[in-house]
Parts: sequence; C-alpha cells; structure tokens
Amino acid sequence: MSAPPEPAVPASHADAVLAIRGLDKRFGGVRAVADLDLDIGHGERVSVIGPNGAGKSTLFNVIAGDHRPTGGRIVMFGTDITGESTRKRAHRGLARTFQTSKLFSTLTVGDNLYLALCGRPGSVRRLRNANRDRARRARAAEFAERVGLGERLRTEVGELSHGEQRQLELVMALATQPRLLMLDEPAAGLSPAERGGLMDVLTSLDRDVTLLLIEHDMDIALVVGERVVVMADGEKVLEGGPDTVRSSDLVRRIYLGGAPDGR
Amino acid sequence: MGDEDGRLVVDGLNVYYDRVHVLQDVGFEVGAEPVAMVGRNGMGKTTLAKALLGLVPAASGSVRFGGQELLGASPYKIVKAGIGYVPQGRRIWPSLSTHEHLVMVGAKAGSRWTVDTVYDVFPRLAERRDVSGANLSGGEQQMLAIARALLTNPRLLVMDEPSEGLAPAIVEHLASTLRSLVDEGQSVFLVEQNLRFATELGDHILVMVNGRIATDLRSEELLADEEKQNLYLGVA
Amino acid sequence: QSDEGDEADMGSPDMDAPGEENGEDGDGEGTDAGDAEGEPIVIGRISALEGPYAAGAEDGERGVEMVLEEFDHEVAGRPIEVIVESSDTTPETAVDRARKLVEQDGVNLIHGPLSGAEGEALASYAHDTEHVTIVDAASGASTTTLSDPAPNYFRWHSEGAMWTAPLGPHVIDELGYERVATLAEDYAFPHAQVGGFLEGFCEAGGELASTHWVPLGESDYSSVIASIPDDIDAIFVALGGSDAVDFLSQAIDFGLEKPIIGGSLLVGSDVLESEGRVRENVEGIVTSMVYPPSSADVYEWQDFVQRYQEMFPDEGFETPSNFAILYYNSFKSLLLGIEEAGGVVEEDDGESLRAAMSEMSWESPIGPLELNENRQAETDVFISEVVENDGELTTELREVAEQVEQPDTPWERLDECPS
Amino acid sequence: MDQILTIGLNGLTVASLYFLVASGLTLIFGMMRIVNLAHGAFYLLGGYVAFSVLQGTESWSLGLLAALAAVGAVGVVMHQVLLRAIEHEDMRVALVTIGVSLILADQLLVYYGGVAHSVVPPDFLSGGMELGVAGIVYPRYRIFVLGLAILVGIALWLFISRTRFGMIIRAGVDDRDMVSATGINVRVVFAAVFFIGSALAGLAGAVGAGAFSLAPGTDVEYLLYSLIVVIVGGMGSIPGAAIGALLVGLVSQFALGYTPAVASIVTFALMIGVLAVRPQGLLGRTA
Amino acid sequence: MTGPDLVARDPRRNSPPDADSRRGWRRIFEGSKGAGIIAAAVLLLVAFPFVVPQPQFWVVSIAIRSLWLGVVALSLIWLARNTGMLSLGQMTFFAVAGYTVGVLTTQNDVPYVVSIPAGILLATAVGAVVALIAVRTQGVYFLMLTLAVSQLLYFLVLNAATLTRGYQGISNITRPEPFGLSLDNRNVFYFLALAIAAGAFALCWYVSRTPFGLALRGIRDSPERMRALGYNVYLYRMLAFTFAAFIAAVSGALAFFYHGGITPGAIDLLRSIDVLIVSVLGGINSLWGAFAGALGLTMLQNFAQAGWIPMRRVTLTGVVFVVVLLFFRGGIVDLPRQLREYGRTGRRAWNGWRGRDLGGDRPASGRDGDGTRPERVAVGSKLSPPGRSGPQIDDGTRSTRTGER
Ligand SMILES: Nc1ncnc2c1ncn2[C@@H]1O[C@H](COP(=O)(O)OP(=O)(O)OP(=O)(O)O)[C@@H](O)[C@H]1O
Ligand SMILES: Nc1ncnc2c1ncn2[C@@H]1O[C@H](COP(=O)(O)OP(=O)(O)OP(=O)(O)O)[C@@H](O)[C@H]1O
Ligand SMILES: [Mg+2]
Ligand SMILES: [Mg+2]
Repeated sequence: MSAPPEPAVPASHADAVLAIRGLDKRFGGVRAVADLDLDIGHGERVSVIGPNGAGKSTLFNVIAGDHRPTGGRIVMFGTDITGESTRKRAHRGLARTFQTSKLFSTLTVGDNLYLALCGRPGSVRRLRNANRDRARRARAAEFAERVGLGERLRTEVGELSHGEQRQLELVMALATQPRLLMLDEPAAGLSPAERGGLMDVLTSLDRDVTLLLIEHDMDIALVVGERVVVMADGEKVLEGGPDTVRSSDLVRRIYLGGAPDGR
Repeated sequence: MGDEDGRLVVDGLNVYYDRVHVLQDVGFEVGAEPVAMVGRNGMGKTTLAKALLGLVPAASGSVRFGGQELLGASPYKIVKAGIGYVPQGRRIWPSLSTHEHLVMVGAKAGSRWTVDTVYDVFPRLAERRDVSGANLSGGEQQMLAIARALLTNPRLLVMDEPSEGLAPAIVEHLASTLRSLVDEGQSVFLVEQNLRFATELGDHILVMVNGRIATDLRSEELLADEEKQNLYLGVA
Repeated sequence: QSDEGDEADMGSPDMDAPGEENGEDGDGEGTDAGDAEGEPIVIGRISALEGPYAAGAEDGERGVEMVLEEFDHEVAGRPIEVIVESSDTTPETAVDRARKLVEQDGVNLIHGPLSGAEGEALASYAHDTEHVTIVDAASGASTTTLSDPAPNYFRWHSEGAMWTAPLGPHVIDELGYERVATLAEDYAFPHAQVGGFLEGFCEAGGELASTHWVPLGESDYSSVIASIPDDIDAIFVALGGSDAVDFLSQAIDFGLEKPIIGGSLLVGSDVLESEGRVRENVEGIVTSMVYPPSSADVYEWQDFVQRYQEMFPDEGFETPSNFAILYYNSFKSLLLGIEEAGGVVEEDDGESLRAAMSEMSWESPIGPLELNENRQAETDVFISEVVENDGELTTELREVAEQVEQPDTPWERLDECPS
Repeated sequence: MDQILTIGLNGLTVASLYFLVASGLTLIFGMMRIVNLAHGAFYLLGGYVAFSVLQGTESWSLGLLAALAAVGAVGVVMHQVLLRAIEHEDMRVALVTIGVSLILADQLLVYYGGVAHSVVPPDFLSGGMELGVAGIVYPRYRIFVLGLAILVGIALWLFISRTRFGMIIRAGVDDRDMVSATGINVRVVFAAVFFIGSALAGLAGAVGAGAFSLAPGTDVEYLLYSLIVVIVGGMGSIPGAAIGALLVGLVSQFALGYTPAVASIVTFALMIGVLAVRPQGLLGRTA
Repeated sequence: MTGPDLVARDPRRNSPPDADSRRGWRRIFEGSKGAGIIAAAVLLLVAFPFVVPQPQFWVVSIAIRSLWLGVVALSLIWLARNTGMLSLGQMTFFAVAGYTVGVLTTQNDVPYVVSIPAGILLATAVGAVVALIAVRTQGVYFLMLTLAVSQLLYFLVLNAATLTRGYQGISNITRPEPFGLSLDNRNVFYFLALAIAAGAFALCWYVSRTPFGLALRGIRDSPERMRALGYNVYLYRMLAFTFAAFIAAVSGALAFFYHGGITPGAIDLLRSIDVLIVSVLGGINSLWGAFAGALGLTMLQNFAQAGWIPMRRVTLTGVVFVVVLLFFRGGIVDLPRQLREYGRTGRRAWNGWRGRDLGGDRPASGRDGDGTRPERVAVGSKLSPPGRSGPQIDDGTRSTRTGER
C-alpha cells in the first residue's frame, strides 16, 4: 500500500462518480496507462477511443480492480478505492463488460442472468431453491428479451454464436443495475441490425447510470458519448465533445485515418 | 467445369450441431473476384467458414478447391492445398510470443509473405515482438491473426470478421492492403459485419439468413438499396 | 496331470476333485443340517495374489496344492471344494473377501491370510462370525493371538517375535557380537521381530547401539546406512522381499562392512534367486527362520522338499519358500482337524472341529505342531547361515531352537533394550 | 561431517533419478497438457524390459536402448489409440491413463511376479569411487545417474525453448485446431512428443532399476515422487522439475538420515507448503 | 430489436422450448411418470432386504457397502460438477471422522452420541483448513494437493500409534443401539445407511439448485466475471470444499460402523483411486452416478473374482474403467441413452470411424460417443494450471475448447 508520491485528490464534489489522478499501469517495459487523470460526473456518458493497444481496456481493468495500478489513485463515489477488491467495487455499483466475452459457458442464458442478478449482497437468500425464485427469474427473462435472447433462456451459452454472446455480455452488466457502467467495445461482433438495437439500449439508459464506453464504431462512440476521451500510448491525448474530436487533426492522424467517419 | 483452377466451389453443404440444422444446402463459388458474406448474428457464417476449413464436420455436400475435393480432409491438408484462415475471435496462442507465432507458422524463403514482409504491413506487431500473445491488446491480436494466415501464403484467404476490434484507421489500412492483394491475384472470401468494409473489398456480397444463402448481389446493388439492406440485414 | 492344473486353477474359484460332481456352490446359508456324508466340504481361501507378496502367495498356493494331492481332494469321505479369493494384503480387502466367502458362498471354513495386518483384521472379524473357523495361512503379527484371541481363530505357525527370539542368545554365544544396531520397517511385524530379538539379546548381556526405523515402503536406504554408527559389531536387519534386495545391494554400494544378522524374511528364496550384486553380499548372513534350509536333514523336511521339486519342476522356486511350507502346514492342519472331527463341520457351527484342532498334534515336515491356549502353535525356529556352494547360494543350518514359547504380551516399537 | 556429505550426495543423486522420471512427465504435460498418470507404470515397464533384454543379450546398453524404444512405442500407441480422440478433455485423459496404469502394472505382475528384479550395471559402473573429499567412497553408478540427468535436462530445455518444434507444440496445446489451420500436421508432432516423454520414463526405469529394485508397487511410488517433483517445481517447466527434484531429494534424504520416522511425511508436507505459498509451483506460470 | 419478418430467427433452429411452454397434460403426464419411477425405486429399496436370496451377502456386502461408498463418491461428484475441482482427498475426511469416533469411543469411553457428531465436525473443520490452501490451486495442482493431504494423513495415522494403533488400526468396536435397535442387525443397519445416503443425496441435490450452487458453477466457468459481479470467489470455493468434506465425513462415520473399525488401509492411495473409479463408472455428470458407480464397483469386485470373467480383478477394473471413459462417457446412469444413441448412429459411427482413419485429424461426422469433439468437458474443469485460462488472459484464448465464443 505504500504507493509512490500520491497526487492530491481533489475534495470530491458531491456528484463525482469517478476521480482518477496520476493513474499508472506498467507491464514490464510497457506502460499501458501513463499518468492519467480523469473525472466523470453523475449521469455522464463518456466515450474512450484510441488506436489499438492504447491502453483503453487496461484502464477499465484497473478501474474495475482486475489489475492493481502501479501508481495513482482512484476515487469512486467519493471513496478512495485504489486498493479495494473487485468484489467490493461491484458492490458499490460498478458493472463492466469484457472485450472478450467472459460468460458462464456451461450454464444457460437464464442462469447467467440470474447470477448477475444475485451478485450484490442483500436480499438474496443463497440457500433457497433458485428455480422457485420467480421474481428474479422473470427479471432475467426480461433482460434476455432486451437483446432478443428471450427464446433462448434455456440454451447453454457455449452454443450461442459469437454475436449472441456479445449481446449477452452486455445485458449481464445491465442486469446488475449499476450506477457506473463500463462497456468495452459492446458493438464488436454485432451485425448492423443488432448495432441498432444496442444504440436503443444505450440511449434509453436511465440518467442515473453513468456510462463509460470504449468503442471503435464512431457511429456509436461519437453519438452516445457526450464527452470523448482519446487515448494513445497510455496517455490521454485529447478530451472534448464529439465535434471537437471529429474535427481534430490529431485524432484523424492517429486513429480515424483518411475517412471522415470511421465506419 | 474445366478450369476450376484456384476456384472454390461449394455445393449443397449441410452442417448440423446435434440436431440443429445450421447450414442448409449452401452453395457458392469464389474465383478471382473477392466475395464477402454478411448476415445477422447467429445465422451460420462462422459455421460455414469452419466447415470450409474442416474444423466442423459436414453432413453432406462438397467443397472443391482447384478441382480437388476438400470435404473430409484434415484442416492442415486444406491449408496445404492453399486456403488460409483468419478465425473469428482471433484464437491467439497465449503460450507463444508475437514473434514466435510468426516464426512457427514459418514461410518458405522467396514466398510472397515472409515474417519481414508481414512486419512491414503491421508495424505495430514489430513493436510487440516479444510480448506473449495473451497480453496483446484486442486489436493487436487481430493483426496477428491476419498475419498468421498470410504467412501460409494462401491462394484463397478465408477471413471471419477480421475488422472486429480494429481501430478505424487500421481497418482502412487493412482494406487497402487486402485490395492491393486482390489486385495481385489473391482470392478472398470474407465474412463481415462491417458493411462498408465488406462492400469495399467484396465485389460480390452473399447474404446469409438462417443458414441459407438468401441472395447474391453485386456490392453496389446492396449499398444503393436501403430496402434490401433492411430486408436482409435489418438495418433500419 | 497336476502340472497343467496348477497354473490354470490358480485364480479360479473351484478346485474340484477330478471326476467328482460339482455339487452345490455352497448357496443358501450353507448350514443345511442333516446328512453331510458325500456333500462337498467347502473351504474359502484368502490368498494375496495381488500386491507385493504375490510371488510368495503363489508359492503358498503350491503348498496347498501338495496337501490337496496328498488327501486326493477328499477329507473324511467328503470331496473338498476350494474357493480362492485374492487379497492385496490390505486388511480392508481381506475382510471384504472373508465376508464375501462367508455371506455369499456360505463357507464355514476359511484358510488365510498371508500378512500380519490382514491376520489381525480377520482375527477381529472372527469375533463377529462365531460359526466360521479361520485357520491362519502365514501371517505373523503377535497381537492376532495375544490380545483378546478369538476362539475360532487358529494359527499353526509361530509369530514374528517367536521367530527371532532364539537369535539373540545365539548371536552372543556363538558369534560373539556384543553391540548391535537394528534396522527395520516401522510397523507391527518388524516391531515384533526386533522385540523378539532384543529380548533374548539384551538378557544375554548384549548392548543396543541404535535403532533405525524406516518408513513403510521406502526403498532407499542409503542415507540410513550413512547414519549407522561405526562402533558396532553387527547390524540386525528385519526387512523382507524387495526391501531386503534393495538394502543388501545398497549396503555394498555404500560400503557397509559390518556383519549382517537378519530377521526371518531377509534371505528368502527370492533374495537368493534374485539377480545382481546382492549375491556378493549375502554370504555369511545369519538369520533365524521359520523353516529349515533346504539341505537341512531335520524331521520329514527332505521329503517335503523333494516332493515340492517333483510336483513343480518348472514354475516353482528351486526350493520351497517359507510360504510354501506355512501354507502347507496350516492347510493340512485344517484337513487333519476335519478328519479328527469326523467331517462334522456345519451342523454344530464348527464346535467339534475346534475342539479337535485344539487337542490334536501332528508331525509336520518342520517339526511337531501343537497349539497353546491361545490356539497358537509354538514351533521350532531354525537359525541358518548363507553359504556359497559351487557358485550357488544356499543356507545352512546352524542351530535348531525347539518349541519356542509365545511371549506374554506383544512387542511395541522398541528404541532401547526391553526391561 | 562425512555423514552430512554422504547424505547430501545421496540427496543429489536420488534427485537425479527423480528428475529423469519427472522430466518425461513434465515434458508431456508442458507441451500437451496431458497428465500421464501411467508414467509410473511406464517406469516399471522400462525397468523390466531392460532386465529381460539384459538377460537375453548380456548387453546393458542394449537393455537401456530397448527400454527407451519399447516404452516410447507403448506411449505412442496409448496416445494414438486411447487418448487422441479425447485429447482436449484434460481430466478424462488423466483418468484414462490411471486405467492404463492399473492394467499395465497388473499385467507386469502376472508376467514378472512379485520377486524383486534389478538391472545389474556393467562392471565399469559398479563399485565405489574415491571422491577425494573427506575420504568418501561413493558408488560410481550413482555418479553416472547424476551425469545422465544433467545431460537430459539440458537437452530437453534447449529442445523446448529453442526449436520451432517446441513452438508448434506449445501452440498446439493452446489451440490445436488453429495450428492445424495453419497447415501443420499436429498429429505427427504430438505423437513425437509422446514418444519422447514416454521413452524418458522407460530410460529412467532402466537406469533406476540399477539402483533400486523393481517390484509391484514401484510404479505408484515413482508416479507419486515424480508428481510431487513436478508440482513443487511447476508443471511443464524443465528447470522447475530440476529444482523440484533437488528439493525433494535433499529433504527426503536428510529426513531419512536424521529423523526416519517422519521421512514419509516430509515430502508431502514440503509439497503442501510450496503450494500454500505458490499455488502454481515454484517455477509454474500464472499467465 | 426484432428485425423484419424474413430475418426473424427460424424457430426450428432454436433450442427446445423452455418449461413454461410445457404445460397442460404433457406436464402432468411427465410429472406422474417421474413420480412413478421414484415410487418404484423407493419400493424396491425398502423391499430389498426381504426379497433377495442371500440377504447376508446382498444386503451387507453389496447394498450397505455401495451406500457408504456411494456417499463418499457423492461428495467427489458434487464438488467436481459444481466447482470443477476433482478431489482425490475425500478419503481424508472420511478417515478423520472414522478415527475420531474410534479414538474417542474406544480409548476414552466417550458415548457415541457425542463422538459421532464430534467426528463429523472435526472432519468438516479439517476440510475447512485444507480448503484454505486447496482452493487456491487448480487442475492437477488441486488433484495432487488433495492427494498429498490424504497421504499425509495416512502416514500420520501410521505413526501416531499411541492414538490410532498404527498399522493395526482400530477394530473390535461395539456398535451403538439407537432407540434400542442394534446396528448389528443387518436390516437396521441397512435402513440407517439408506436413510443417510438419501439424506446426503437430497442435500447435495438441493444445494446445487440454490443460488449458492449456481454461483459455484459460474465460478467454474469464469471466476473473473463472478468477481466483477460482486461475488466472493474464494469464500464460495472454500465453502463448497468444506461442504464436500462434510458429506465425506458422514460416509466415514457410517463406514466405521460397517467395518467395525478403521485402519490406515482405508485411506491408502488405492482407496482414493477407488472413489474416483466409482465416480467415473457411475457417471460424474450426475449425482445418481455416485450410487450407480458404487454398486458397479462393488459388484465388479465381488464377481470378477468369482471367475465369471477370465481376467484378473485389477486388470478387469482397469479395462472397465477405460471403456467407460472412452465409450460410455456418461457412465452407468447414462447407459440407456448412450446405447440408444449407439444403436441409432451405429452405422454412421462405423463410417465415421473409418472416415477418420482415412481422413486424419478431421472429426468424424457422427457426434458424441464415438470420440468426436464433444461440446463440453466432462468434468467441467481443466487440468491445466492456472495459466491457461487464468484471470490474466483476456483475449481469444478460452475459445480453445469450448468452440467459438
Ligand atoms: N497483462 C499484460 N501484460 C503485458 N502487456 C499487456 C498486458 N495487458 C495489456 N498489455 C499491453 O498493454 C497495451 C495496452 O493494452 P490494452 O488492452 O489496454 O489496449 P486497448 O487500448 O484496449 O487496445 P484495443 O483497442 O486493441 O483493444 C498493449 O500494448 C498490450 O500489449
Ligand atoms: N458449438 C455449437 N453447438 C451448438 N450450436 C451452435 C454451436 N456453435 C454455434 N451454434 C449455433 O449455430 C448458429 C450459427 O452460429 P454461427 O457461429 O455460425 O453464427 P454467425 O453467423 O457466425 O454469427 P455471429 O455473427 O454472431 O458470429 C447459432 O444459432 C448458434 O447458436
Ligand atoms: Mg481493448
Ligand atoms: Mg460468427
């Protein structure tokens, strides 16, 4: 816990969801996240974009607690959580998806969602018959319905196609009713039609939920994201509204390439 | 069909998972012109790609390449016959470093693709030479998967959603690289979700719906016709 | 004719008298009273055909075979039917097999087992099944007949402590070794062997330098050898089977130059006939054994050896092992007992058979056999020495200790002279 | 003093034998993710083959070679016939090898009986040699085992980390279908690995039978030892196996020399201790 | 997210309808059929001691033995199925319970009412302690650690002779007489064992269906995700291991009275492997498998020797084990289905086999059973060390064995 010189964390304003100061993550010689500051307020929608290997997923992993940072502090909902376990962060209302789906592949779609609903401590009676838990089962079915998996509640997840798994990945996070939702490339692997559905889900998200989104599809990243953070080589190179980013030469050069609108 | 040289001819292909009939009488051809396949999630595109490579058993049908029947052959023989494969989900080997991936697949000296030429196309990989495959970023892994396939110096390249997870600039770079390969005479069969990328590369677009090929269009046709897009792909 | 039968019948259950009808498989409760005349008499046998003693057990089977031939597969006018169950020398398996014999095959007579722990387990099982008479085949743990002996458990050979008891005085008086170390595995049978040896040895004025208890199943003795003190006259080693082979060859490798005196299993046929460097080192080892060297001219022993060699010219050992003679003696005792009881076995739950066996005595190839009040025989012990004869290793008799008595209590693991 | 030295040397040489046995196990595991629990039975088989050939031909080195080849072949047959179809199910594969081990050991018992067998080394390897330290005379054969172990260790390490063959195998473990889909015939490659790994068990058996006799039960003993060695060092790592063997050899020998009563416990305690601190073994990889 | 009609998913390609749609008479019929089978089974089990020809043998040597052996195997199967941890150490807890009861009662005159619960409790506590280390390991490491613990106990018991009577073990006990019914009576013992086995089974079955049980399976598939959802992965795995130790301990107490004591032989390596064989033989994917396998092995051990099959017992056990693993992957409980499958695809499988011989690597066209790529790992776990599917690997690697993800 003896972290190097601690950057001062500003006295959090009441509605700060996330305040990150001087965050650093090294893997051997690679500095995946470098001295990063980031503030996110209540109900904000923030997109994170950047070239491959910029450190976006690593940033998520550090915020979620899967990786210990090599430097810096993270304050979430007004509490310093830098050393806290993944589990405790989840209890605080953090939910995330993984860039490569991490699902319970030998369980059914329904059971996957049911487990997502039972994650937080509280009213769950862990030793009751799970099949009798009508209320949660119904909620699980609702969530499956939202991505068109309503008919496949009893299908084993390992048998879903790639895109279907990506969609389940998304609702797993939604089902925990998070206060802070972090999505790592939710549109990857989705067909254009399903992307439409994803947009619907994202735009209809409750305003109480704060959203942090990594996405390479600019039609989503720059439409859903009200603020965009551009990363490159672990650093934050630009931050601003979608239009600023769209018109930035830097972003075009390092990320978007010739075409004016990504995909 | 006298000159099947370098042509992929698929005919009446049927694949089941258990009793689920996933591919139903699929037939198409890929010649010099690149062909792309689109379709919604779960329609059977990946299954088709795997069946071509011998990675899923087919119940019936035929897959001929350069006049040679490949259905039933081992994957390695199919690759030897000249088909390269970029799998969906990348399938990198975590035990190997980036460089080891390329060295292992190897390439005969003097071939079109060697470890060095691949590094030229994907400089990012050269920077990550000694990083374990598992620790590459998603996009880096995707590049590696493509590079790996190129190193087998295939006559036909089968790619399953190669643009997934790639930054727009890289996608563009990839598209132009592939385009120039096509111009050099490389055959390509591409499964894609990214309509732009698919239409840019594929002259022909096949649309897969529920395990059948619903239609075969020229890419301009599909691009121009919103109604068709809506009908087949659900793009509103 | 018998040659062919032996191998084939080894593991199979029914060794019927040739030409006799198969009769019943001992079904029902097996206690059908009434006219037993001509009914086959069913004997269940538990032999260690699996596990580390398989070779010994197989030789034991040859002993049984000899008895059967002697009796022409018939006792007291009833054909003998044998059901062999194989154990792996663990007590659990032995009891499981015994249960199967008693409960499914309905036998009233059990012959077996081979190892000490099995013997103990069966002796305690005997308490539960009073109508069954158990005759021990070759096991040597002391407690079996010492602590709470079962009235239906009979042992026609002496036990571990008795086998080594006469060796102590012999070592001092005849060999002049006054200070020894002991090396043995750490479980009941070697405890008894060391205990038996030390009792006589210390009483005769001997001095114990150190004891080395090796964990069961260890085959590397090199470091133990390194820690044996230098100022001793000899080392007493109670190991057997492959452990003995390993110890003896490592003793050469690591330059253990002290004379070796041995427990009863140290130089069995398996050691003498095993290949390798062991041969160089065994000459001169003095051991106390339950049976005489093949050359010894005692009792009817020579006849026995000859008959063994005639019956098993190829597959057997060159000379019978201890298991052959122990199985022979015990099985023959059982048959003699049945004869004595007039073939009455089932009707009275074995009462008359037990009475007969407790009373009877007979001359076995290795000396007179008779039971004490614990139904435990007190037999002769043969102190022998390994000698080389025309390049062949054999044992030679040094002394016969007659009718060694059973101690009062079983020996525990000793680390100093017993008081 | 010279007692400590002798015991230390014992530890070292016993460790060499453990390493020889364990290297085959760890090789197969490291490259194919297969835990071959018939490895102990292979050891036994190797010893018996060497014994029989030595009996027949009077040639010790021929016996060693025969053990190597025969056990390697048995390994390949087992792999091709029983394991190949279920190769990707690690647990099932391990269980099948337990079955094979039961059958093989039991059949060897039928054939060779329960008598102890040993493979007598040739004259130039028997007897003791002066070490020139504290006047210790040490068995020549054990020094030979030590040398052999070092040789095998170095060869294996180079083979795995430096050759393309090694890469193919490592990749094949991660995702076999994908290796196949780059035009490599994985089947042949895997068969070769199985041959080498099994042959090492056979060699170890033939060599080990010169120091410790073979008998029913030897198989389980060596299986357990090699598993402990490999687990302590980290599955799949050749240097790990070397370190594991050293630790196990030294600890067990010193325990045997000084507190024999607990000797059987210490090796297990050692392993539990190591796993408590490093669940993946000393040199095992987490990622 | 529904698209236009043409694109709507083809119902034929969906999985079977879920339970809700299975209403009406079909549901009732299926329910009664299930109840019928259960009733018949109960009847058979209750009548068993009174209808068999040689009750002493069939009830004691076969039935009761299968019951207690089944309960240990049950603990193994439950753990493997729900957590993917394959334990070779269940006999440890079995023996701790047995020895505790034995030492307390035979050497310290503690009444059984105290010593039996004490034994089970102590064994469970030992389970919890072992769990502290064991659940941190995975795959073979776990297998070996549990094995090491049982070997350690084996040698401890051998050496602590003053307490455990070493190699001889504890024997010659008097069996308790609960409510004046002597356990020496085989029928009393049988029904007691039956009740305990049924209780243990019901408990295991129930726990599997609770959110707790479901969470265990979630952890087996993806511990990272479970953490991200807010579960305490370590604690869950520990509790699961401890629960399994408890079940094994119950069996240990039962077997103690069956054998009339306990010896170190009860926990040697071969017994631990026996438990594994039982589990596989019966079918490691089903809790019933424990009892089916126990019955199977007991019969095998009793009748192989009877000369019905011309093969040594150990060899025969090995052969049966391998055949079951390769060709009857679901074990005995899955036998009917498997045989039907073979019947149906017999011809295809035959062709497939030949096809594979010719075609090399390529899986044959028949699925399942004939060795083609099955979709699920039998035990639900991987022997690989943490590295392969460990928490750090984040991309594309887990697809290896579960197919496309
Ligand atoms: N566990 C690790 N060990 C070593 N290097 C790592 C590890 N994880 C990530 N990296 C490296 O850190 C860099 C950032 O990776 P990260 O996954 O965060 O990129 P990303 O921005 O999400 O890229 P993409 O858009 O391609 O997914 C990469 O170069 C990657 O190789
Ligand atoms: N291993 C499997 N077992 C059973 N069903 C499967 C399996 N793999 C895929 N399926 C099913 O087969 C259908 C086709 O899957 P496939 O992966 O070919 O779709 P896809 O068109 O590639 O979809 P996506 O765009 O999402 O990758 C899906 O409904 C899927 O659920
Ligand atoms: Mg990423
Ligand atoms: Mg796909």
